[in-house]
Amino acid sequence: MDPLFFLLFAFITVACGVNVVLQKHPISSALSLVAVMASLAVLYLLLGAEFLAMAQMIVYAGAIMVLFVFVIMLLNAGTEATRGRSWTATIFGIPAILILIGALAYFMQTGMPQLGSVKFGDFRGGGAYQVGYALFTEYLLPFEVTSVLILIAIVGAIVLARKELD
Amino acid sequence: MDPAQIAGILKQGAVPTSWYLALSAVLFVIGVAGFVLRRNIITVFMCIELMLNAVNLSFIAFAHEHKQVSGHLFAFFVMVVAAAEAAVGLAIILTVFRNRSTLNIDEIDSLKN
Amino acid sequence: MEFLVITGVKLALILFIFMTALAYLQWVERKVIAHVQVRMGPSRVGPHGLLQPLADVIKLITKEGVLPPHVNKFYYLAAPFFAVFMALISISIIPFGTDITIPAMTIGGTTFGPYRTMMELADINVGILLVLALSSMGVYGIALAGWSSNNKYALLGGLRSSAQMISYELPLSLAIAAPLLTAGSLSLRTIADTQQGFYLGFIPHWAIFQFPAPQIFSFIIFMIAAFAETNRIPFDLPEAENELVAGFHVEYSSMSFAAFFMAEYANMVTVCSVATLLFLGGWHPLFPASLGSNFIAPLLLAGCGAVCLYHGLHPARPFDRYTLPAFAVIFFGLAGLMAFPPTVPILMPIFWFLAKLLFLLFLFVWIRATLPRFRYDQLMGFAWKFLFPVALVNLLITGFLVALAS
Amino acid sequence: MFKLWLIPLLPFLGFLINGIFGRKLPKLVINAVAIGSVVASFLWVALVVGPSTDWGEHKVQAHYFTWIQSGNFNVGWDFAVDKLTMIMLMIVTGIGSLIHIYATSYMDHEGGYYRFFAYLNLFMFFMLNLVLAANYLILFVGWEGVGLCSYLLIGFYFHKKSATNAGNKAFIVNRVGDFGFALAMFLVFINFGTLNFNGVFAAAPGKPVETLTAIALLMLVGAAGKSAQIPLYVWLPDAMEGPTPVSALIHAATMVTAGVYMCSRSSVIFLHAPAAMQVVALIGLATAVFAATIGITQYDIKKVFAYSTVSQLGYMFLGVGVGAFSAGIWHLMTHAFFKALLFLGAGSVIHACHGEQDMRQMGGLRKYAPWTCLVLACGSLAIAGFPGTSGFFSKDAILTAAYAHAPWMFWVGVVTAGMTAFYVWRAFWMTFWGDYRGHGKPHESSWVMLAPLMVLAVLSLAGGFLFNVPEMLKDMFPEHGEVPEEHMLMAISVAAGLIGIALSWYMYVVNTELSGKIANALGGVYRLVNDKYRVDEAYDAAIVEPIIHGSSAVLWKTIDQGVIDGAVNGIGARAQNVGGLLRRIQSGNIRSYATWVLAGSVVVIILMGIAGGVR
Repeated sequence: MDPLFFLLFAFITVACGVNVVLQKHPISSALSLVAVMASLAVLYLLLGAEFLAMAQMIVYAGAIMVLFVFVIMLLNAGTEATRGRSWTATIFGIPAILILIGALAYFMQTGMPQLGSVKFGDFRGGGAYQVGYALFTEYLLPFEVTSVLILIAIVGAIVLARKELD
Repeated sequence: MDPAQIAGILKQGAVPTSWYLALSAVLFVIGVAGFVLRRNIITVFMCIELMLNAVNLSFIAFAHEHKQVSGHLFAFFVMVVAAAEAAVGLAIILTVFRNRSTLNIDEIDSLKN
Repeated sequence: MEFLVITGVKLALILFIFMTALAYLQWVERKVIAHVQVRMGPSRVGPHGLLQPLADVIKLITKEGVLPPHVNKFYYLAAPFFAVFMALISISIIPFGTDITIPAMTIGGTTFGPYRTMMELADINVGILLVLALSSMGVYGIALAGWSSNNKYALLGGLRSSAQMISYELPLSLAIAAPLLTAGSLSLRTIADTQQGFYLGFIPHWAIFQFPAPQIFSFIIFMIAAFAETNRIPFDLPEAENELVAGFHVEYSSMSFAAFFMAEYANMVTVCSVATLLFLGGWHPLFPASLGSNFIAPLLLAGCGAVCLYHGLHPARPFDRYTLPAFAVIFFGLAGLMAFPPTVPILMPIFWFLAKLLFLLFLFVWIRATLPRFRYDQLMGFAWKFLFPVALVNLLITGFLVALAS
Repeated sequence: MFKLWLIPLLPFLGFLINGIFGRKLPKLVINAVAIGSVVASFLWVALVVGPSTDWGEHKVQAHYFTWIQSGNFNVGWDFAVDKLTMIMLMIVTGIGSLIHIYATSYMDHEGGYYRFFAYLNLFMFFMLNLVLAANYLILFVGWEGVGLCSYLLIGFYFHKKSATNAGNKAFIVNRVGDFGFALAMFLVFINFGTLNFNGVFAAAPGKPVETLTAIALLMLVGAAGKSAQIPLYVWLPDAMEGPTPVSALIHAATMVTAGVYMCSRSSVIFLHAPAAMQVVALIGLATAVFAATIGITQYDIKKVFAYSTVSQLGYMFLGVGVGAFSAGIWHLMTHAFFKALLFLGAGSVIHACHGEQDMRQMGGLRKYAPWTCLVLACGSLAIAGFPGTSGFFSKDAILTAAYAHAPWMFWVGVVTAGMTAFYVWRAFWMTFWGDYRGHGKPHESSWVMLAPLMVLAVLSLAGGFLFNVPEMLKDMFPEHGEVPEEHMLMAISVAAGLIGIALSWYMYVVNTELSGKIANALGGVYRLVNDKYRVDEAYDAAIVEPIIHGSSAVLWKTIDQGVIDGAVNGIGARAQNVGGLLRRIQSGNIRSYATWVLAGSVVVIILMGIAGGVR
């Protein structure tokens, strides 16, 4: 069962990921991205990361992407202009991407075989209890720092998005 | 990887970790491609999220590989940072759109020279 | 294989009961509101209007599905189904009773069972998070419907709804987090099971009464936020008909329109079930069986039967002479089933669960019949300036008390 | 064990409360917090720490936490209490309490009331830290902290230019001394490997004399800065710009004696460096004489007492320098009593005369402020060494020790004692006798101000009997030789004091014309002394001006503008050239930037792969 699930959701992930890039309308990209995230959440479940899977759904799909969709609707962004002015990106970008793919493929081919394999249920350390325990003991400081980061982000977002400083 | 090997994996019912990593790499490259090639600033921003997700996947795959919860926490922090980034980034996009009424990043080039 | 078959059977049963219940919820709502407003409510189709939902369904199916020319077709068509899909999927993780054992039986020489199964489709150990995740995904349906309709009222409704649902999700989550601290688990079944038992022999161990931190404020916050999450009055601004015509579903008709209604009622059922499980002890009775809680159900049903029988014998309307005795028979049959010892352990939890669920649903309808609508700025201000801080303080106090008690 | 941390912490809490919330608090609360915290720590010292220890053998030591750990450099936040510390604690908290009480009345009508008490409490915190420290670095923290508070409080009337200037002067002059002290600490660490008093003093006898002499001299530089000795005394007279309670607490009773305390604390090092001891004695003696001569000519009542403070500090250094550490500490204590009394009394006088500080505008105040007159008479008797007063005993102990060390030092000391008696009583007569020459009608101060004065008056008179410091400290410092003709010496010094008093009575009460005639007769010499030997001007000409001109000519015009700016501009110009080329990359287009980032990452990935970094 595991490989079938993996292949199914990996296929959905990649297809929707490609769709994110290919779609002309931002809202289609956004919804494809939601699909990517949802199927990634399933993959997280297969990897034993229950808490992260749910956090992925709640935070990414449920909050961040809603924000994206919200902004797209608010700006009523249409399909994008096809012509741009950056030839650098086109001339150097595509070859660079191809090289990146090649390099990654090569290094994976040479570096990965000694890794183990994933069977659903092997790893039970990703539940809310374990993540929470690690979060509030070993990683307490980073956790608190992120809360400050979020506070800063909230303040920044409000200041930026205000209509006028009157 | 030859077909016999793949058949063996299907029969055994366990997915190699490297498959997850490969998926992560593929997603990452898709994100990079979108970032470089797309012109709509919101789409570009979404491609960044895609890259972050790809990285999260490899974090979690490695967490499984090493049977440690630390990888999950890294992914968790990435999510938090992504949330903060999305909030500020979208606010910036809103401001830019209000001032220049365009979302095409090729037209937003005041920093030139 | 066995697992698949049992799950399939459960799926079919739950889906059938749930969809029927959704349709009849509409009837209940109309009846209750009518009686609050001293009217009769639906009474033409079938006895006491009981066939009204069927008639509604037929009407909606047979109506023409209008596809306006200016809409974004794909999303316009996909949105209602997305909404209803997200709403229905949550029910799969709601447990509504203890686990049951179906005794082994032999049919045609083959022995089946015994089977032991949970009274829910899936017991996952982060169930409550999944409910939250799915409810947050529900925003997309409404937002997309509003946007793709390409109509300013619809767009405003969609935007309002997404803003409202995101805002109220925070107090909702915080209110959920507080009882989780006392329960110490994210699985809905475990949470309900931690509320088993009684203080002093008669005060139930439900979260709203539980030592060390009674969750009564969490419950109130949860219910308020749940009203907003389901876009019900007094928070039904996304569809406020006298300012936005009908909000996000102004362009919809026929089945797509019905889908939004189904989603709304399904969401109601979901949040009421979650409230029941988190705060009201799930399927655990109000007072212990030693005090006779097992007799409540048969007595209640038998009482209903007796009333039906009495009115059947003294009919107010001609056809009551036939319909009411028929109902009386049904009620007596159910009462008998509830009192029949072998079925008691299976049915009693379901009865208590349904009793609480129906009470909460009645609360929804009651409030709809009673309260006016908020203004939009008041609604957002209420969420951020009042509900959110209160929920935070409540969570803090709960955590403090739990830490003190442990 | 004794919760030593409580002693400095209480004033610090007072500082926090008054400093943060003081603006909003009513005066009553500020008073309660400021006085309460100091009195509480006094009571803790006097009632808990003091009596409950067997002071014979060991000392109380407490380690709270490791402050700095770097290599083999380990500094803990350590406190220790022995007899010396105990005496200092009693002086600091006791006098501090009295002055706090006095200040509530004295500062009643001043702006920044809460600020004043916050600073004062902060000062108490640092001073107690200094005294309690069990290693040089913690001592240094207190040392710098009291310097900071001194600066803040001298410049308390920050709207007055002269006050802020005086604050700056005190701060900068002290930096010179602190530099010396810091160097001494470096040397201590290099040679001893630790800064803990225990470790250093245990190892000191085995170290070469040259090293110890260098350390002791550098410490002396620090002590001279803090305790206003030649050549760094110039800040103390100017420090009188601060409110009078500050002058009494910081610039007479406690902070300025920190140098004496530090030298006594380091007595082991000094005793093994005889040359340094000699220098200490000489500097002390020179300061004593020098400051006394200036004191004679001053007319500002606080300046008179300021120079007297410098002079008396010189005495203490003389005591330390001739090896009579306990006598120095004794004089430190009695000086704290009578000089605090004199300053507070002067404050009372100034209060009585509506802020007038010039003695020529005073006179005849004994009729208007009899209690102030009485207590100031007690203080003046004590400082003049009148037999039986506290000053008599301590001064006599120092002079006796000086005689044992070198007789000529004794004679110079006696002359100074006579001068001291003369100028203090001169001030007394000018203020309280004759007719009132000022404006307005003087008035007696409130009882809140007078009560601490009376306590101090009693201490000044009887302090010598009450606290026999050399007896208390006799096993801490080595004995010095007995002097046979001790009674003779005592008589001489008493006679010098009495002659000084009598002379001043004659010149300022009986024949008031005489002083003017003498001044005229001395002419240039008098003017020189009246101008404080023009030391400030000399420092200006010798140090300040050359530094300013030198820096502007060499550092600014040549090095900064020529070399540094030239280099920077040259680099800038080259960078501009290169940047002109690279500018083309910066197209302002996000996608092209992204492409560069991508290209860079690809290169890095490939390099890492080649280097085997994937694994």
